[in-house]
Amino acid sequence: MFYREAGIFKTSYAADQALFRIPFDRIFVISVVLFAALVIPVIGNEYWLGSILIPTLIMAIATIGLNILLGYCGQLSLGTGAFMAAGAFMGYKIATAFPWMPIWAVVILGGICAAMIGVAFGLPSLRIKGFYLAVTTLAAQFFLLWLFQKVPWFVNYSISGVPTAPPREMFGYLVTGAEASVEARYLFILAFTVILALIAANLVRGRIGRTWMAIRDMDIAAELIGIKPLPTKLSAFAVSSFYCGVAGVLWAFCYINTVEATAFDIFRSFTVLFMVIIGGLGSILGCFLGAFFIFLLPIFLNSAPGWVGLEVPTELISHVEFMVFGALIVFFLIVEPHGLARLWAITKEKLRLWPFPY
Amino acid sequence: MAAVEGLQEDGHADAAQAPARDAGEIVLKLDNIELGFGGVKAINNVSFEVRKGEIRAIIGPNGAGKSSMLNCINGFYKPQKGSISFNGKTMSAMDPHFAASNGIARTFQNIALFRGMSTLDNLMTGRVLKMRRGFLWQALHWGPAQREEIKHRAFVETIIDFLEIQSIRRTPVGRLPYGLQKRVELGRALAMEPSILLLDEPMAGMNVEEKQDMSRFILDVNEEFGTTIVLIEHDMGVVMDISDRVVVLDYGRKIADGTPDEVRRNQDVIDAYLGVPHED
Amino acid sequence: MLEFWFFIEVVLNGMFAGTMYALIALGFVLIFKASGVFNFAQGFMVLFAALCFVGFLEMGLPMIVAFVLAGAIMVAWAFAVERFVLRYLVNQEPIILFMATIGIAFFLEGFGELLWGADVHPLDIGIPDGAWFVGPDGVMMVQQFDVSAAIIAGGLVAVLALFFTYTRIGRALRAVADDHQAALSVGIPLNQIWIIVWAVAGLVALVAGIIWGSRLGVQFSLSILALKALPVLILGGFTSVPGAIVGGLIIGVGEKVAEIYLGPYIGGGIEEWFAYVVAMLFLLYRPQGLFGDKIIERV
Amino acid sequence: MNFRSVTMTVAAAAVGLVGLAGAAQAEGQFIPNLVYKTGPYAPSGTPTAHGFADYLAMINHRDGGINGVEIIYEECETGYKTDRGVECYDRVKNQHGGATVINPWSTGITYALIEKATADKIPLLSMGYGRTSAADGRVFPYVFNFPSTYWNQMTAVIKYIAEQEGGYDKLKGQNLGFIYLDHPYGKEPIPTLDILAEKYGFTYDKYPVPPAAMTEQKSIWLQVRRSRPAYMIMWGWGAMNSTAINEASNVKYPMDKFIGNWWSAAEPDVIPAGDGAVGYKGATFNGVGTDFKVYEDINALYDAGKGSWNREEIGGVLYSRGMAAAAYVVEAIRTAQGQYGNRVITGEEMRWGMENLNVTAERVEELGMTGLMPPVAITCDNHEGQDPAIKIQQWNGKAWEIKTDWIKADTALTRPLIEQDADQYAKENSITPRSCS
Repeated sequence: MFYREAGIFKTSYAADQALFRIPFDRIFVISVVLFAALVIPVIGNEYWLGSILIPTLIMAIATIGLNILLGYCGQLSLGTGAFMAAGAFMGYKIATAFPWMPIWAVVILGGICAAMIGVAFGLPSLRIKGFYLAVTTLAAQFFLLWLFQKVPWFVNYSISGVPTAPPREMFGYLVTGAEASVEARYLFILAFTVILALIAANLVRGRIGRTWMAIRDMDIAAELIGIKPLPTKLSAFAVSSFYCGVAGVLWAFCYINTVEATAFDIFRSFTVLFMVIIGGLGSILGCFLGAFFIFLLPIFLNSAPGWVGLEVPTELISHVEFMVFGALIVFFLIVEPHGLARLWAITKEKLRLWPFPY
Repeated sequence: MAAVEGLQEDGHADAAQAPARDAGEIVLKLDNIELGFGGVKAINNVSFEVRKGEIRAIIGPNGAGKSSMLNCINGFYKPQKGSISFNGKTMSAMDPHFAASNGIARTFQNIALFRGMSTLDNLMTGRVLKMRRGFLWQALHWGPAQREEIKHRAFVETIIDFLEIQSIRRTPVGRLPYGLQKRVELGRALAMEPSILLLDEPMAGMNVEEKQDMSRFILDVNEEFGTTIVLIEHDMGVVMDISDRVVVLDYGRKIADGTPDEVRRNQDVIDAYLGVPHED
Repeated sequence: MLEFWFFIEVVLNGMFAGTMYALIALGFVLIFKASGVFNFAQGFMVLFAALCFVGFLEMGLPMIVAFVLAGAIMVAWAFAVERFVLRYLVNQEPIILFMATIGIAFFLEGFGELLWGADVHPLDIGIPDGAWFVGPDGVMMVQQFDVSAAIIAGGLVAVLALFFTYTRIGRALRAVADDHQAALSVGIPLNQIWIIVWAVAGLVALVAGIIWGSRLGVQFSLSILALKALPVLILGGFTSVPGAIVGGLIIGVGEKVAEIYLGPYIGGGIEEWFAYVVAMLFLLYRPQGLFGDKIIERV
Repeated sequence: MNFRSVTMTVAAAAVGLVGLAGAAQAEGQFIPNLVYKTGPYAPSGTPTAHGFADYLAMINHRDGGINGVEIIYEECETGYKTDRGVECYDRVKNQHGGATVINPWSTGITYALIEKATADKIPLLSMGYGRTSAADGRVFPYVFNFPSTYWNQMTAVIKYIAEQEGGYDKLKGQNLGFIYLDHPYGKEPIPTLDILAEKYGFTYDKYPVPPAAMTEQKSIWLQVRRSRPAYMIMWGWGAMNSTAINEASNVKYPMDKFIGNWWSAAEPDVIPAGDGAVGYKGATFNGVGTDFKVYEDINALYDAGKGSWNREEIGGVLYSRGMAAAAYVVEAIRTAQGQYGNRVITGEEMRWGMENLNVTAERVEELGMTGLMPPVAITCDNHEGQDPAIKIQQWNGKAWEIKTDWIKADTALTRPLIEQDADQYAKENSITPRSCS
């Protein structure tokens, strides 16, 4: 009824290969982005923008990163947190060493540094697969965090080891640091999120995305088609780590305001992994759904008892939160390995037929 | 061409015309190939050559080393001894990337499609080596990258038409029935515009109609695109019908090589298939 | 000379730590061998089992009763995992199963703390914790606790080896490990096998948890410590019981020696990542592990 | 797959969250608390949170609030994680008409909140933790860290060691050991220790304990066994403490030479080590036990069934410290009410209250907390208090015994360092220090 694809004909391959093949989808996505950019900063309060949307969007970027590696290229990494940390620390070094540099360049350079580190730790993927690879990414997780904490150069010899993110402007508005208004930070992050999501969507539907998926689905056949496994896997590691690195810079500069290794510990890696699984392996949309779901669930669990007038101790909620996360992971893997993104697709199928049952 | 006419007239006629094909130049030559895994010799001192434009069959009982032979040709296995000459270049072992970029494509005994991708994407993946646009263009998916994408899409659509798989264009191949998967896999190999196509049991597990379809596609490919075909097949009727020359392997050794008629009359071949008992 | 005795002490300490890693790795190997599942939750099972045990003790139950009850809970847990998780994931890719066990791990962590609280629970099961002093003038200290723990761990390994070799179930387990379908075809019920290995792994976790817990108190960090079993498995190979033991010893000794002789030069705390980096470098050289077979890829 | 139920849940979540955002009205003095009752730091975080909660509940129960203004108390679980702490801060700061004061209970979270809280005009009370140089009120108007800081605590610990050895000159040539959580908290006192080592001619070895593996300290204690430092000083937290004490007793390190800071010497730290912990010493600035007059009121609270914890667990070191923090907060609110009237105090007014806080010994006696919390006097430029001092307590296997009188910190040494660090911070962040004269 509302959502239909019948009667839409493509007259060129270009139209048929468009990102959103159905006009309804295209209009929907564009209006969501416009809504997020124009309406939300006006109607959202500080808590919503600063504590929910900003971290969720940043985590969505990291989730896209891991999804490229795991969902598209089939390489499991438990080192997401470390690559985020690499972005954050290198971004901090760059921002303080070159104070004149525009902040968007700092973010991108931080991502590039993370990408290079990611490539280095992706090298074993040539010979190692599956959970063997997962263990080597654990090496990245533990080693990199140790390095950033241990070498004072990374924090400019700050006594506490927890330097504050330097305040930087863009178009005359502060976008990093505590003084920056929450709207400015939100829009800055939103811009990155939209552009990076678009790039990711473009990459995965083109040649590079196909080589990643070929390696994921059948690496041997891919090799015999002429896809070189090492450069392909490394490119996935590079792009993935780039996204994680950008997310790390934004996390440190625009969200928690300090550059701190413990914010990127192994649980961060798991959180991102959960976002990928629940959102949907191999889906860019799923990254956003997963990030929102995982981020909002604890807040929901914390607030829900209050609405019905229950007084529940905080620790109990935390324990329940762990259990719910664990159960949801198993649930999604069993029932719908393609996660929320697949549920969304099913919704669209239903919408197409609504209100008729068949 | 000749093969098609031969098939139409009479199943054995192409064999008679085979000598005419021998005139084609040698495009691929394997000399004294030896391949072993641990103590087991999978291929023992085998030599044969493939001529341009012919349909070359490799047959033999299970475990004879046929698939290993194909794996050597496109570089997945490295032979311990011997040499491979291809496109005028002689080397001790083929490199998979070199093979693919010089026009050797193949299908697999157990279907090796990219199961999570659609038919269209599987075929487009076959075009990967022919796509040139770099990372940044890809990220933008605009201008030259988009034009390139469309150009290759147009080519892939001709293969889709050729193989009559238009209706499953956007279906993930994991959901397709076996026969169609085999067809998509052939399509993926064709998308590489191969000069030599290696087919590993393309008709295994098919019913008669499917086999007829597949034979027709193979002969059409050979005829329309002039593609040289190296084929492994167990169905002797099909092999004898469509191939120009046949190599017979047994226990890793070559026991016969020649036209279907010659091979059919070869005593060793008869022994291998009927006389000498083994675990097969 | 003093340095030499100290070195021996370091190595011994590493070996004792290694036996503990091996004990946890053993649980991984059991499950991996029989079901091909890489059970990330093994460390959390250690924590959970120990929490149950210490929880029952704190209720005032005698030790043997607490042990039996905790063991029963681990068996029940095995049933639950099979009934609610594994049953639905038959024939899935290993990586999916692996991620499912991460989910199980989180569930178990929340569940354990929900039942028993997040405090450090002191545990004393009467293992002697004195020390022997050996060498000239007693320069070298050997802790009785470590020796006892190593003996218990060794005993457990021996019992498991006998179990695998001489019992009907053990042989069935080995059959399943070799080939699922073949085992099914000769009438070995796969579901039961899964329950059995998860239960056995749960009991191994209980023993490991009790030993570790009586050293440091039963606490949350046990589960994180158990991650160290992963590099141990990489070194030893996922399917090899002796591999798990040798791998555990190598990692245990290696990280202690590295921390003490290399740590001071690069800032200390290298134990945190040493095992993983060793595993990574080792994988580059020998992807199949110390005791694994060479992998031949086929198409 | 029951698709409908999933949609319903998501919809319910969305509706609920919208409701949450709107639920911010002033109906009392809102005092949020960032706590951690889960994870590896829970053993330390739980008692502290209960002490804090119980004291505030007691004020409501006994007096009906502070001068008639009822206290609204709410907890937010951080798990000792900085990002969760920031999220908690943003969540609570505007609830119930705005937070009065924030207690982060974590040095990492404190660091992350300094600029935010200053911008939001909400004072931070990092009682005995957090950024040491925040003691300089000229640069950090909204951050308070009385009754003492890590740097001063370290000078006092060294002073105690010197007293034990018979004078500072006996420190010369000695080798000490410093075991610390490799985290902003644990690294905080290192610069001071460096200066002290140089000044008094002793050396010390650093033993960092990685937070991800804090219970893996075997090799550290092997090294200690080899180098046999004259004293071991510990800056530990959570599960690290009990492990360290356990391992120290395993390697037969003399426990009376092992001194923890005030976050490393509580009951959950020593009890797991059993008899091995006897003799272990720790710094403290608050008393222990339930023998204080204020416990009459706390007991009344529990009698009324309004206590937040198990009654038998109250009275420990960290529970008492939680109470002390709450008592300072309440006194600061009273101070602010004295200036602005007996009504709900805003964050900005609370800042004034804290800056003019003067809890005299007489006032402490009135509160029934003599010995439980030290008197404190805050000024505009000194947010740490005038005479930071510690006591040394020792574990006798059953309870902590206070072994010393107040040991005064060497503020002559630390104050210039504090000002130097604060000035550098001001320069980096282009802040003009306000004038306090």
